[in-house]
Amino acid sequence: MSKLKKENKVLDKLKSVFNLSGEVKRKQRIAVKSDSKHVSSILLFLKNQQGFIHLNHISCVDWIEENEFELVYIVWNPKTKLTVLVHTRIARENPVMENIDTIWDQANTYEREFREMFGIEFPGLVAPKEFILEDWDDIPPMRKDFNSQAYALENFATRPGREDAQDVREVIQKRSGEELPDFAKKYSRD
Amino acid sequence: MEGIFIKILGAFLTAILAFVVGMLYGGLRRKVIARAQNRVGPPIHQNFLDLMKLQAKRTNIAHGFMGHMAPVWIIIAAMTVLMFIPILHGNLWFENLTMKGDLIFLLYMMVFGSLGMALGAGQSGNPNSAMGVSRGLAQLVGFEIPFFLALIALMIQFNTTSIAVLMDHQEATGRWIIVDNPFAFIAALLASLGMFRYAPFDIVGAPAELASGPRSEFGGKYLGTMMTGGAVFAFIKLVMYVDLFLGGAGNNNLEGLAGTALGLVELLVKTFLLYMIPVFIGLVTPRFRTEQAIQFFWKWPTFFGILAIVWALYKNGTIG
Amino acid sequence: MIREKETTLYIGPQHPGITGNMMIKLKVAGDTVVKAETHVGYLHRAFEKLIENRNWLQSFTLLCRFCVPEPDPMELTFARAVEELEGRKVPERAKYIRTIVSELARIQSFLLWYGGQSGSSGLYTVGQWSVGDRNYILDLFEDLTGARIYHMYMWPGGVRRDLPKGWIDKAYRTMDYLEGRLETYNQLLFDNAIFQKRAQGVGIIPKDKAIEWGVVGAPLRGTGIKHDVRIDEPYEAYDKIDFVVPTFEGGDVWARAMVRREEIKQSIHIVRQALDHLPGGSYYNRIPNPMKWTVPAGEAWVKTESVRGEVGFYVASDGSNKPRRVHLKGAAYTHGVSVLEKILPGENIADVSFILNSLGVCPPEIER
Amino acid sequence: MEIIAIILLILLVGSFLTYFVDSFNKKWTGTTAFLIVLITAGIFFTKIKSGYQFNFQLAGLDLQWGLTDYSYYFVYIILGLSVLALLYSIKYMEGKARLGYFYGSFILTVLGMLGVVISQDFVSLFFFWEIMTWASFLLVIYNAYYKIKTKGIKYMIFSAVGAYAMFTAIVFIHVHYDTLLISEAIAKGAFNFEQYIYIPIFLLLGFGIKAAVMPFHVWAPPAYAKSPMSFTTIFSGAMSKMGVFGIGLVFTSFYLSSNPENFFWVRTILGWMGGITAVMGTIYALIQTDAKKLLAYSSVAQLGYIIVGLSTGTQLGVMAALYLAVIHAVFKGALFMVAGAVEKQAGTTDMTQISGLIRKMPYTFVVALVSIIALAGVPPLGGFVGKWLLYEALITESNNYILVVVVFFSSTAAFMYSYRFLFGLFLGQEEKETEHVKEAPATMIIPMIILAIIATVAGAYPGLIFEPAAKAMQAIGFQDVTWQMSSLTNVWGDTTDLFLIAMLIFAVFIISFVFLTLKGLKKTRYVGTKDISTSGELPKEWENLTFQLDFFKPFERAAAPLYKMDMNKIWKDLGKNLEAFFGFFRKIYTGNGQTYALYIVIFLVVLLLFRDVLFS
Amino acid sequence: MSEIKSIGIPTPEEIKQAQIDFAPRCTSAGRVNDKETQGMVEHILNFARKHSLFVVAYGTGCGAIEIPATMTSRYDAERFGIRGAATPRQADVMLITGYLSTKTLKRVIRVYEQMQDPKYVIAFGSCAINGGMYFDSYNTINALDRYLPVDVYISGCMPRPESVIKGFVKLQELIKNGNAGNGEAYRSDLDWYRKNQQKVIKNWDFPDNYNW
Repeated sequence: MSKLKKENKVLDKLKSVFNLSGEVKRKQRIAVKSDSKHVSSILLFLKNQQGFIHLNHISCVDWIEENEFELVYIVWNPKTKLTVLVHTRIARENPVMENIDTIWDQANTYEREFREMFGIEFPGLVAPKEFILEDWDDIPPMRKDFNSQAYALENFATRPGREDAQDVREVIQKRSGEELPDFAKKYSRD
Repeated sequence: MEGIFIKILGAFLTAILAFVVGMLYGGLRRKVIARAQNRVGPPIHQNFLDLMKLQAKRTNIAHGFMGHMAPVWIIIAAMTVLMFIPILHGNLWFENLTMKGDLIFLLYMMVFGSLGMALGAGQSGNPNSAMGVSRGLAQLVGFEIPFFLALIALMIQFNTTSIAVLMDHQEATGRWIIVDNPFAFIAALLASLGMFRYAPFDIVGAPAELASGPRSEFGGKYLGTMMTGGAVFAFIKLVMYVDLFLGGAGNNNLEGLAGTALGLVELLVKTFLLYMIPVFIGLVTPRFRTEQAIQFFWKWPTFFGILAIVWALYKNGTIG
Repeated sequence: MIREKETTLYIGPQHPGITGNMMIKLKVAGDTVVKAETHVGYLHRAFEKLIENRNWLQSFTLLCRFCVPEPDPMELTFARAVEELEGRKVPERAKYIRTIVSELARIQSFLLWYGGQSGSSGLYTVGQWSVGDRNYILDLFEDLTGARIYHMYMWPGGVRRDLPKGWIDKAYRTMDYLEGRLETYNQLLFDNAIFQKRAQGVGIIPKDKAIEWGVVGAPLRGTGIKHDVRIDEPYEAYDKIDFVVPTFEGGDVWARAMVRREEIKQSIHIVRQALDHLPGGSYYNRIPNPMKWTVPAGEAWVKTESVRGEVGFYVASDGSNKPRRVHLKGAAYTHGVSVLEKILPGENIADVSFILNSLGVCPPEIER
Repeated sequence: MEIIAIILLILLVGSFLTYFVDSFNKKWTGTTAFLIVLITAGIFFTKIKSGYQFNFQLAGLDLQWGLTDYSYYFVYIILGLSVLALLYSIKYMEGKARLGYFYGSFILTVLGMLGVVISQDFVSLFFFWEIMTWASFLLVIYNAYYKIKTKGIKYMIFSAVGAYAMFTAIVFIHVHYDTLLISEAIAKGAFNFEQYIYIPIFLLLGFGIKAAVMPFHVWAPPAYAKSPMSFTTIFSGAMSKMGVFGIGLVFTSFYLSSNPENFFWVRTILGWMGGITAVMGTIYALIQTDAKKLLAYSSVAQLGYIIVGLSTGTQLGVMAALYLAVIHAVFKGALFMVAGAVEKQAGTTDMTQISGLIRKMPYTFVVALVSIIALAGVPPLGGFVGKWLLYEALITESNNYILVVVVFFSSTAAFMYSYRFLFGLFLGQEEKETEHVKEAPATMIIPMIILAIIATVAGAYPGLIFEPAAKAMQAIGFQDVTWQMSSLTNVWGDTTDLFLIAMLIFAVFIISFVFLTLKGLKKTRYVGTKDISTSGELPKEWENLTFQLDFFKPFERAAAPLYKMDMNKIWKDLGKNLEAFFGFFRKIYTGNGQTYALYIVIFLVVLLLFRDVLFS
Repeated sequence: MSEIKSIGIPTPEEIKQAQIDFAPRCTSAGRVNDKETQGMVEHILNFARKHSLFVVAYGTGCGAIEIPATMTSRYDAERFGIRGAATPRQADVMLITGYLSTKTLKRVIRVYEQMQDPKYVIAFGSCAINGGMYFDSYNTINALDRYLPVDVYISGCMPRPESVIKGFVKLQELIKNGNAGNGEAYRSDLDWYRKNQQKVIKNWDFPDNYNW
């Protein structure tokens, strides 16, 4: 445990200030879980007090079974080289999350993407509506309940012969009527 | 009557010569660049194929009258200047109108085409075109200054403003002007880099910045005609430099066809060597920004131009 | 409707000056940029959505196509993420081979960058040479993996196959050749007064803001801040290899070019060292039947260093045979959008493409 | 009664008549004014020949009116341009307020100008000069009736200074040479720098201010841009030539009557003043966004060329100046008319607001194109001849090699603003905002086209202008002025055959135009300006695709040191310092106009009373 | 939670319908000059066209990474007269380098329509042929020739420079025989193409008239 001294120090500090749960996952990785309301204050605290001035990444996971979106804020301290992952969960219906582009400008880009791809609203986010998609009229595509293949089949012409999950060798055999060579049989899927 | 016939035929010959040589030099340039870049490169007649293809385009688009006219201005400028530049010294076929126009006329006529094309580019309404024109005109003001200085140096050193008289003088003395006034040659040569618009002065149609600048909206027959004009212009510039500084061509004692042929060979050798200077410089330099290009022309080339004038005055006996 | 005074200039998507398929909408007064907006989405293939429908190993075909100029860090990062989730060990030899491959990938990407940077400044000769010489690296890849660009070579548990016979010699030879060529490129490009004039003082990223803005990789090192994932969180064999991370003060295009000029030399140095010390033994800690292979539930955030900066993968697994979520963070995601929009205003239009190349903006990495 | 007096009377009465016609029927004001000047011109050109003279006495002063070839040359400019400008005015001024005021002052200005050139004594010269100045001042403030202080004040101040300078010179001439006749003064060498140096300097100051020579050019651009365009045609085309008229008279007489080698500096200073005027006018013209201002600065630059030409004092140089005086009146008159037509039809001449009028106003565009080519000095139009004469004069005769480069720089940079003018108004995107614009009415087009035709013909047959110009030069003392109808020859014997060039260009034009038009005629489509390749994107409706702001920014950056020399600022600083200096005398200024008038009268009386004491 | 469903082996009816749908739209009506009918002049012009191919600078997909390699020293496509053109007005060939997202498709159509006849399209990679690995992506189209007439397909993911050059040589062959350049066919079949395009591009805000 002594090896992860730095990591534990940061975690203890966080725990003493905020009401959150967390663990040191491995060297240089600290993961904390928090209420969505406190995320911005945690991030501010990390940035201003603990030296985590670099926003590495924001990610979003759709846990459809639990009916929740999980947002992960990953911040990094260039001095101690530690990374903190701040997890939070928000409801899947009418998801709203605090806007943090006042803390880091580049968060704006992530939030635009999540607004478009997951339909999460960030009040106070000033940015053009469209980021990646254009004229999208279906449910936000990165949600798990959006079926990409069905959408593609419905909207895009599909060329025949593009049948899925076929073994190429079998198809060749079927078409030409030839026997598969032995070495080919060896690699057959079953 | 026979004289007029020879004149007209000679004009056609000159035009064809300028066109063919200009296009071939363009192809050679591509070949040379390709070789320097470790490539095989296109065949040297590639430019002819490109031209043919452009003229063979089935559909064309013009953005109105000035857009339609843009290549016409270039052709006018190219042909007019061509007629007033001595191709071979004292050759009846290539004499054209050489004694009828002087250097100041040529200087102004040479910008005629670019200005006309700028108007055509302007009418297309493409922002890239207008920006290219803005850059091109600014650059023009840059390189015309040293070029004009060099010309003035020649004028006052030899008391003439006619290019044909300068050629006569070189033949008479047997000394090229590059020897008589080397500074004028340096100034004019540096200015010619801007005239050819190869790197580092290819700011007008810089691809990574303005797509292809003023030519953005021209395709098919328009682009093809512009290409023709450009090829003729390249030839004109080279011949003009050869005439002014390198003694011209055709000063041999042979009579008839042999003399003409020898003169042409001499001309081709001289122009080709001269042409390789901007081409090789273009190979190894990146592009200036517009204001850097202008400032470049106003520094060393202008200095050499002034030096050329001082030298000319000294040689002339006015000072020293 | 009030018409804007500034001219709108579209750099891209169909434009010779753009790096890939994206668009920068410029509002221009004179030839000075007043406002820049990055528009992406032209290359959106919904990779992250598709990966959720592929099993863990099938993902690799998609993964390497995340970023075209440099696919290998993607594979490596994802493989490392899966290994972290699964707790799978990687043999020592595989670690060295991975180091070699990722450095070769860096070198080929650097050579492509030479082409972009010199081409956007109008010096096409260097671009022709370097992109031509890049083929020698791609030949090495072809010998090793069978493909020029997309390799799918680094898998969870090691690499797909061992080095072929004679490959090491060829790699040495290639490195020697490239080292000689680099001198020529540098003479022509970096020692060129015009290039220096063009690059100095252009596209400045302020040093005090750089980390906060999310600048990573060579642009960050170009402001004088020493940060490299290979040193901060050493992975594979980088902790056993001796190399220098160059930095340069200034934060402009010139500083970034100088950093890269050193880095490519360091990459060649690393490849040589890794080849020198290449251990024997197994190269692949074989995974079970990939069709049925499941990865334990959990999450991983793994970073590696690519040419453009750090590449990070956030991978979440729910214990099934398919990833729950794979989320890429490429360097271009911040460089290409927020940083670019901040540094472009005030610059000359002539320098837009120049700055774009120096930041190494790669649109497929932004929109995925 | 003498015919010349009748002519002046017609103009004077006509001026008041127009004013009264306006109060009865606004419709006929313009036509009346046009007819009055047309009749005047008709009478003048039929009845008065060169060499005409008319002496009379008034209040004990010997006055002499008459016409030499030299002044006749300027009469062509004045009356020709006035007639066209007034024809243009009829529609241009239609619907505007205070038409009587406008036309009355206009005719009065014509009267003033005509008077200046026919005066052969200093008293009437000064008298008419003042009429011209004041009448034109009324027109400058026409558009800014209630803001005289801010708009017209510069013109006012500079004109007053010029008038005082001229008056002082006249008094000095009277004192030293005891004559008021110009011809006598010339014969006695009054304009010679060798004797009383301040006389020619004061005179040159007076004329130079009118000709907008650097550093006194600052009044010209705002005054040109502010006055109604139909008047600016005269203002820039003809009235500024009055300054040229005077300078030419003074300078050539000095030059021809003394040994110029002793006065190298006089030539040099005047030449450089002209050269710097040309450069300053040009570089400021190319950063303007208002077409009118652009043309105004361009006028200043063109006057600079004329001054340079006069300063050489050589045959080609003076010929260049005289030729340029006419051709500048022609193309600049046409251009101001174009600007006026655009202003009338599109509502503004701000080049950041309008673009793409070429299809809406095709005739106006053609006129603008022809005039701009003439302005830029590109063959085969008339402007080239002027440029050629000027360069050859400087190189072959005057040996002023650095000045020729300065002039060349200015005339090359003129390409930039020439393009800017055409592009800003006529080319570029055709936007919705200018959809309603229509071609200008015929009475506005016709004068423009006439001027454009003159500019074109002058390119192939400059001899048509050389002929009167040569006569005029002979009238002021040049011997054996040679000229050819359609070719140019310098002293070294190098010729440029303009007719041949024009024919060649015309032939190539026809051939290539026909080729390009006929080739694939059916498959060539003419599309609108919205159909451009914008990198595959579709621009939004509010996005501006025309390059309008800071058109020549790179050039501005490259030539930044030149832009630091702002004459306006220097004058302003001078004004401030003077204000501080004269703060002491503040109490003298009561702010009452009558008091000032009293001061002036006292000053003049003192001057006249004590002239012998003061100037002996 | 979506699973990949097998599209299944098509029934004979489906195949018949598909054959109609995917029949080459560029019928001989569109070809100005077949080999039999082309005259001497057209033959020479075709020779020029064949040896001078200006490629519009548009890297639509990841196949564009091999374009620099193709154009530079080892493979040197300029030998064949292939060179870049900055704007569609000057270009002859359009390379669809791989998949096309719907957002790009809109731009590609605009660029294609701004090119002048005769114009050629070369499609790269399996994803342009049938969607390739992106067959189930909601943002990439699967069969390019539904939306634009394609002259040459180059298979592979991604095609090597050698195959790219092979593709160009194939195009040259087609040009020589007068079988390439489908701009006129596109024009005559515009309704069909427009219908397909508008199905994918939701917000069709192009100018109405086709821009040839």
